[in-house]
Amino acid sequence: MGMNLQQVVFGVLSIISLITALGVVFSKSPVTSVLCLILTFFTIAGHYVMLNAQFLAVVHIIVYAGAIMVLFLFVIMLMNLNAEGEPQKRNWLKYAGAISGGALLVVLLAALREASLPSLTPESNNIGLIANLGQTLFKTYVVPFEVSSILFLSAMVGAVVIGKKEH
Amino acid sequence: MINLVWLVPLLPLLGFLVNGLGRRYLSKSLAGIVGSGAILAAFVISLLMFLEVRTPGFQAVTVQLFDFISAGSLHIPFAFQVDQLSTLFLLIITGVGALIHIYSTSYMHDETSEGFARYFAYLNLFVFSMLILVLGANYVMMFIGWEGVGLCSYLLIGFWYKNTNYNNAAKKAFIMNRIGDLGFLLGMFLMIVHFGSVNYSEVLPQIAGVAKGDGTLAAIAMLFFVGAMGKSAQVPLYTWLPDAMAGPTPVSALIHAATMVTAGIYMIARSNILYTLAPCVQNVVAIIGLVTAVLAASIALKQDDIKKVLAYSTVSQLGYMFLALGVGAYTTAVFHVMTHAFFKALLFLGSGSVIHAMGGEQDIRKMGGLKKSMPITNATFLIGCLAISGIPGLSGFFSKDEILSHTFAANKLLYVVGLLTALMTAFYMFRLYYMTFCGQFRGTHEQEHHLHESPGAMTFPLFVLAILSVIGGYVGLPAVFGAPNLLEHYLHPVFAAGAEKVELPEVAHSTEWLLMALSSVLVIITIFLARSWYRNFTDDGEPRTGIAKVLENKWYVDEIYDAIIVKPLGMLSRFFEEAIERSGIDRLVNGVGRGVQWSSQQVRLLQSGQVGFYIFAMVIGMVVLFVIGFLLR
Amino acid sequence: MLTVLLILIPLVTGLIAFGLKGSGPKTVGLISSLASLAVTIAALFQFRSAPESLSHSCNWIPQLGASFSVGLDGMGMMLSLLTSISFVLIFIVINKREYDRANSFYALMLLSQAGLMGVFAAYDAMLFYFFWELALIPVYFLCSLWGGEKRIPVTFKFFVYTFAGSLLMLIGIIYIYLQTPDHSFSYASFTAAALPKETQSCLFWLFFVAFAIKMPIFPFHTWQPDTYEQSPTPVTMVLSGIMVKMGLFGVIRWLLPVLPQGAYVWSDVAIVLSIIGIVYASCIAIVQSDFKRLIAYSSIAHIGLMSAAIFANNEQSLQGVLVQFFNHGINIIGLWIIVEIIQDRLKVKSLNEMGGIAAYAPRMATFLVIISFANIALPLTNGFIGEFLMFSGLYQYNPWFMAVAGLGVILGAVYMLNMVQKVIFGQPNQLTETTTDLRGNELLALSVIVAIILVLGVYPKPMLELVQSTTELVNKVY
Amino acid sequence: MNALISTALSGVLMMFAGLFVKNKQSIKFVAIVALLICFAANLAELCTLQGGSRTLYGMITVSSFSVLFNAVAFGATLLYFMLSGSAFEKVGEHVSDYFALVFFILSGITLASSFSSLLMLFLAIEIISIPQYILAGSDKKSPKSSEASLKYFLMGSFSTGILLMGITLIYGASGSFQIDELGIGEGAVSPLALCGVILVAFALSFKVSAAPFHFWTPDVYDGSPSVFTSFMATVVKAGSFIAFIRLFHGAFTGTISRDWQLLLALVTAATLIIGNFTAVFQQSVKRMLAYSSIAQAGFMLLSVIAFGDFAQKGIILYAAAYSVATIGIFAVLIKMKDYTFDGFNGLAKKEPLVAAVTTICLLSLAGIPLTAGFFAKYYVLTAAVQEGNLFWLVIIAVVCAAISVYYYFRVIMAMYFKSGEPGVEEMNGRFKFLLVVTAAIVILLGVFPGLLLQLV
Amino acid sequence: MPVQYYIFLSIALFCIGVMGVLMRRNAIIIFMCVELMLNAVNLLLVAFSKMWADAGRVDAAGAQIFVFFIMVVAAAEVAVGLAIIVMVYRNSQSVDVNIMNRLKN
Repeated sequence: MGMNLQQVVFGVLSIISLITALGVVFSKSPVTSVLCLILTFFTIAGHYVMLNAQFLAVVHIIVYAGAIMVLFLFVIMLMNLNAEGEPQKRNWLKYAGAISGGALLVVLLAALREASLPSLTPESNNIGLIANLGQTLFKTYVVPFEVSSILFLSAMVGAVVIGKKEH
Repeated sequence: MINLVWLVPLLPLLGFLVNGLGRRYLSKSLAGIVGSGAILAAFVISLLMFLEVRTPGFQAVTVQLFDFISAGSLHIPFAFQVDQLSTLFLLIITGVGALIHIYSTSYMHDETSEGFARYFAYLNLFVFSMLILVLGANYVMMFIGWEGVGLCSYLLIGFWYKNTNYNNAAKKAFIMNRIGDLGFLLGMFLMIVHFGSVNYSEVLPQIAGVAKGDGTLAAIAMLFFVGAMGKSAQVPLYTWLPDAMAGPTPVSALIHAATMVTAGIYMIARSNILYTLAPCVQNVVAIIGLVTAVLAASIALKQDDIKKVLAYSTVSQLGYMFLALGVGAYTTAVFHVMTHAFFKALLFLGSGSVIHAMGGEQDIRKMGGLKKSMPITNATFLIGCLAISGIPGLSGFFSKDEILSHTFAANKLLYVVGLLTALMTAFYMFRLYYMTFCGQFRGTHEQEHHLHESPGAMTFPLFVLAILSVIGGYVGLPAVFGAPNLLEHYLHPVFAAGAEKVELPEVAHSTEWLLMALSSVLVIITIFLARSWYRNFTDDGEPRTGIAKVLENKWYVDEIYDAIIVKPLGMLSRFFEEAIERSGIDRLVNGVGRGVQWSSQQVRLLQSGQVGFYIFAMVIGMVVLFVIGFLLR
Repeated sequence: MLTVLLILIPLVTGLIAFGLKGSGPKTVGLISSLASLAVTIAALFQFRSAPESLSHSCNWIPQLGASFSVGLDGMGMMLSLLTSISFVLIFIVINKREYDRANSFYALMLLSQAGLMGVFAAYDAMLFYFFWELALIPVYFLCSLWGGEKRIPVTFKFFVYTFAGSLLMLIGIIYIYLQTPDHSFSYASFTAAALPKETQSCLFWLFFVAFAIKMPIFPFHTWQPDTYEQSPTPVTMVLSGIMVKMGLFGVIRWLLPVLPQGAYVWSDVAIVLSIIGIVYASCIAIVQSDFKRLIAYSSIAHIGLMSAAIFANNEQSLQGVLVQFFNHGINIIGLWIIVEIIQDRLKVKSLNEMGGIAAYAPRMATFLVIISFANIALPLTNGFIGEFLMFSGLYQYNPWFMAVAGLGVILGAVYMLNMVQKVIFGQPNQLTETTTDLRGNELLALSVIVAIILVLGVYPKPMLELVQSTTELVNKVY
Repeated sequence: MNALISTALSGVLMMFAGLFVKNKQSIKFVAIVALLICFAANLAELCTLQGGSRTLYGMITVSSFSVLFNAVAFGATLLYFMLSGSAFEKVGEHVSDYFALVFFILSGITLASSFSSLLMLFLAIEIISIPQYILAGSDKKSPKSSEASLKYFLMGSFSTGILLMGITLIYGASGSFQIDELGIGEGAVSPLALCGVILVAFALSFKVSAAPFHFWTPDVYDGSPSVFTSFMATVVKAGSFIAFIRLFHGAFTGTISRDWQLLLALVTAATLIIGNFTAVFQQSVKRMLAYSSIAQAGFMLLSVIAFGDFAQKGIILYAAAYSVATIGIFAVLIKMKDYTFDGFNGLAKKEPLVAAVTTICLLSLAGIPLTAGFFAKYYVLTAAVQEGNLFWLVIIAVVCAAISVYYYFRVIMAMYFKSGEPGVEEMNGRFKFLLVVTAAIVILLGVFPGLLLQLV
Repeated sequence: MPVQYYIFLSIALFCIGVMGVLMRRNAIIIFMCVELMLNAVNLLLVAFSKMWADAGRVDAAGAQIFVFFIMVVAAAEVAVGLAIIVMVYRNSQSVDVNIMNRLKN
């Protein structure tokens, strides 16, 4: 029974995240799904902390839980979709989906089973610290940083084109 | 003179061109003069050449005009060979030909001037091809003439092209000849493969070097003989000749009695050495010849169409000639060709004159008693009959008896059958004669007072031919008469090579006398038999029964051929057309197209428009490919 | 240089003709075809004096090693002669005809001529393939635009058929190209690429199918009768007179020298197919009642004999084939001209509705008889020489093959004489009584053809000498 | 990277042009000028490179190959602007924004042709995709358009997820994102790497619409405004291909190549068969072109599978030939009232020139000699034959090429051999002239492909 | 602690996301499931970065940067995606992906 604290925490977090993830898929009401997803994100943030990606953990909470999911909630509220509004899929397609998803899981696991990789050491490192990341981002990764601006510009334009009313 | 040999075929060719191209512009008389003149001139030249050739010790001369085919090792010159054999045939062809041309000028007088010119054009073209056939210095040249005469007989049989039956007869003639020609071709190719040439001067000596009974020789000989069967109307390829009587009567006289049909005999005589060295084939030739002779003679017994009777008698006589060739008596065969040319041409022309007088009627049951109204025709026709029946002293007698005696020497059984045939010949010829010329007239009334003797242009050839039929025999007197056999002596160089290989069995003079006497007596008896039966024949009109019926219907050979060849071919063709072509290959090909369309219709249903399904398909695809990628590594 | 001209003249004039109106295209067509003929004759003389001066080569796609190299050997010379003569004759015959959108018609005709000339002159595999397709496209449009009522599906079938075949050939070309040491398409390096026997026998089929479809050989022939029946007669002349030669030409120029062992391995199969084709097509021709279909099937039979002789591949057979290229072309075009005339007069295709024309159009009847007999290879007509040599060669290859193929001689006589009888002989009916005899232009064209038939029939030597070189070459490579 | 910068700036420029330039024609004019500048800048880079390559922070590596591809893409886009630029107005009022989006896509394509890090690949794919989602849905009046947009978006983001998973696994195996430092092909193949490669292959197959990831294509191409379909189906698809070939020929070589080659061969076969077969039965020319784009993708995939010089040249030639021809056809299609085949009946009588050009483009797509399409097909087939063990695939490809004739020629038959009164907008002389230019390009590349290839 | 745990976990999350995409027909939920897939990827990336960092690679931070970019792009995608979804909702009062089949065959 050589389960150290780390593994215990990992186990707990994983179980929660899996359950909540399943909740996202199976819950009838969209709102519940959103809430489940938020929970999942929190557990994932916990994993980040364990993998000493502290900065990412923070950003993750802010961006996803803070921004994205709120957006989702807004939209769902706006369309006031609730459990009844959510139409039921024809069953066979549901099962087919479940089965094929499971099949994918099995196949991937089978494929990755005997991947031999170095294991993670308990002691922490400092790559996840903001200073270090900043260095890397603005030194090595400045080009993608700049390029992503194009992405945002196009997203912006897109939002305008799509959102603005025609008259 | 010999080097002018090219003039001989050239003149008829010119006649053909003039008449053919100018057929709209030439008057009848002019066309006739051009046509006959060309042949006459050719005859004169041939005669002059003959005088040179007959000089003893004359060696065959080859006159090369130009290179016809030269492909790789194969060289085929366009060349003429002048020797005893070809010159003799020249004389027959141009001589008889000239007479028949003259005869035609008046016989065909009812034609339109265009048709008249066309007729003479064809006739000249025929003579041209025939001359090429006999003059050619190699087998390809012979083949050129061979097919050329086939073409002309096609054109002349179908001369009255509006009549479909005539066209069918013409077609039948050409196609049956083609069957034979294929054999001829195969023989030639075999010859090319083995001897590398088709020139007489090169091939025949080589053949002479081969051992007797060699397989290749036998094959070549057999294939050539197939060709001869077609051209000379031997069993089984003889049925076209009687039908060929659809053509104008002079054509029948020239092409289907005197000249073209003897091409087969010429060919075998020309390559006699080949047959001498292939005895098995020789036997085949003899047997086929005899069978043909008997069969045709038997059919002739019960024919009522004057020309049909003559046609079958021609077939039968040709059979005789092949019999002679079969037993190795080449000279005799050629001799019989000559005499036969005379009296058969005479008979045909006589029948032509009769038909002319009867206004196109050919059924002898509707004739009779023509003796009074057309004495010349009657006399000449009688001479012809006597000659063909082999009454002593006339040409037919000598040639036929020579054949019989040679046959006797070769094989007694064959002799008996041959003799039987001779008697049949005598019988049907005189049946014909008596039904036509004796008794009282059985035709319609207007025919009766329309009856008249034919004009001079028609009777003159009859005269000439009658004389020839009488005296023609004396050039080939059998040895028993002690007189020298001019013909044999003349032709000796041609057959020398073969003769020294094999000794022709001779019969003792005493036996020969005996045979002659026997046959003559029997013939005369038969003639009297025929006379007593048919002198005053009355048509009781009741249909024939039993064997007579079979004979009247020519042993139903045409029907049999129709059943076993023509019909199956048609069925096969229709089977190809419908079963294989349309519903087989074509449907398969179109089926591919339809298959594509169908599968397209199915595949496009995948595009259901539902994102759920699309992603589902993607995931399934991923799983499958993963499995393939990992498990099948 | 003359060779390039031969391709350029029709190409340029064709493009010009697109733009013209009224009788312009007609004149351009005639002039251009006459010009091509003149150039061909000039080339003929140059060929006798200095053959190599006819070949011409320059860079085309250096990256690929494809070069624009053209030339004329004996075979090419003769085929281009055939092409130019045929086009002159065709344009003479249709001179009185009025086609709607005449400019496109004549332009496409000329373009197809350019393509054909290119095929016959190409000495570079890529160039050959190029012209191969280029000749096809205009013909496709010609058939589909001016053809009979079922033209669209039929010609499309024809197009897809040949296109599929040529794609297979393309694969073959690519493969050999990759095998050549210097990665080049030139005839030289193709013939030099000595591939292993197994490879050759596989590649053989890629090429053979393409060529067999074009010829066509049984069982790849089903496009042909429909197409001949549906397409306008002038185009049919091009198709049957010249285009079918592309396949045979391809075999002699590209298949035998490049894949000698492959051809050797499969020659029996190819010959058997061809011979089946002869008998099969002849039989079907006997029961055809449609004038055009009958001639179409007869053409299949003749082509079958030629391909059989090619694969027999000895001196005589090849020489016979090469001579027959020309003669068959001339004869069949002559037949089509007659068909064109009769259709122009009577507007019917069924033989059963004809008959007795000889009485009203004696000249035409005479020509028909002569050409028909040339077509069944009567001696002293041009047809004879080729067939004699081919049969003789085939006999040397295998007597039994020849014997079976020889049935074609008999069956050929059967269906040709049937046709002649049904068309011109017999009793005329009220339709055929209206037939009028030949007009000036038709008379001219037919006289030229008959003249060629007889002259070459009696004195074929020049032809034989012309193609001697090719025969020897092929045999040497073989 | 001139190309990248200039296109990005032109995009920004177009955004502002929307504010200041009100006349739509002049917006188009501005766009054309901007694109010309990009083109020039790109060529200038080609001259400075002299066959070498230039790397930026290990993220972007510009080689003459990528610059040449950019040139092709820009050229095609230029043609597209000139032929169909005016049709932007019909879609909606944000003309300048549409142009801007197109420019952003172009910059994404330049990235795709020159990335040297998986991160850049990811960004490039996203920059190419996101504007497309928007363009697909730009016609807000038509529900089909927005439906297409949503479908495209959902499936696109799904495939993005797959792409990212693949990249992650590759990283796990190699510990780097630099395509020249991956080294996953050396020695034994780790399952992690193989998994990743396969997932990436799937994601990219989705982008180039290869079966079984092609389902979005017909719907999206059919639903989107034709003018944008034309762009998506040509330049964009070529861009995805260049990313594909760059990644797989640059990074996934060595022992691992055998594994993905087999899978991609299967994918290719499926794509060829499904694309060609399904196209046969379509009734709308637009949809037929969508399927034909799938079929053509199958041919381009041949050059992805096969390594070597022919494959590299082939993809460029194919991109050029295919894009030009398709853009030409779409330019005509946009002018048609009725998109069904019958809508083309009798076009040859009414507009002979237009019909002729369309015919040439169709022949090029069918791969008939004398048109660019022939040499494009020739190159990819040669590459495949050279590969040796793919002969079965080559045969399938050939059969499919024969089938493709069927549906391309249906248009030709409709135009020439059927009679009818086609509803077609009037076309001014400039348009027709440009069409002729298109045809000229097709023929020119068809006779002298060397003109383009000598630059590689 | 072996990194396989993390691999299995994130693969599981990933596949749950896939399942969701397959099983739900509400566009928004589907989109959320896609986000779940992305997060699974992020998690795995971070795990790998730790792994390589422990293995002593200096550039292991790159992975975390990559995660950062993924988040960024995800944000942009969400902006566009939700806009599209809203537009569709405006057009056809529904976000059910299965009643959207005006485009088929």
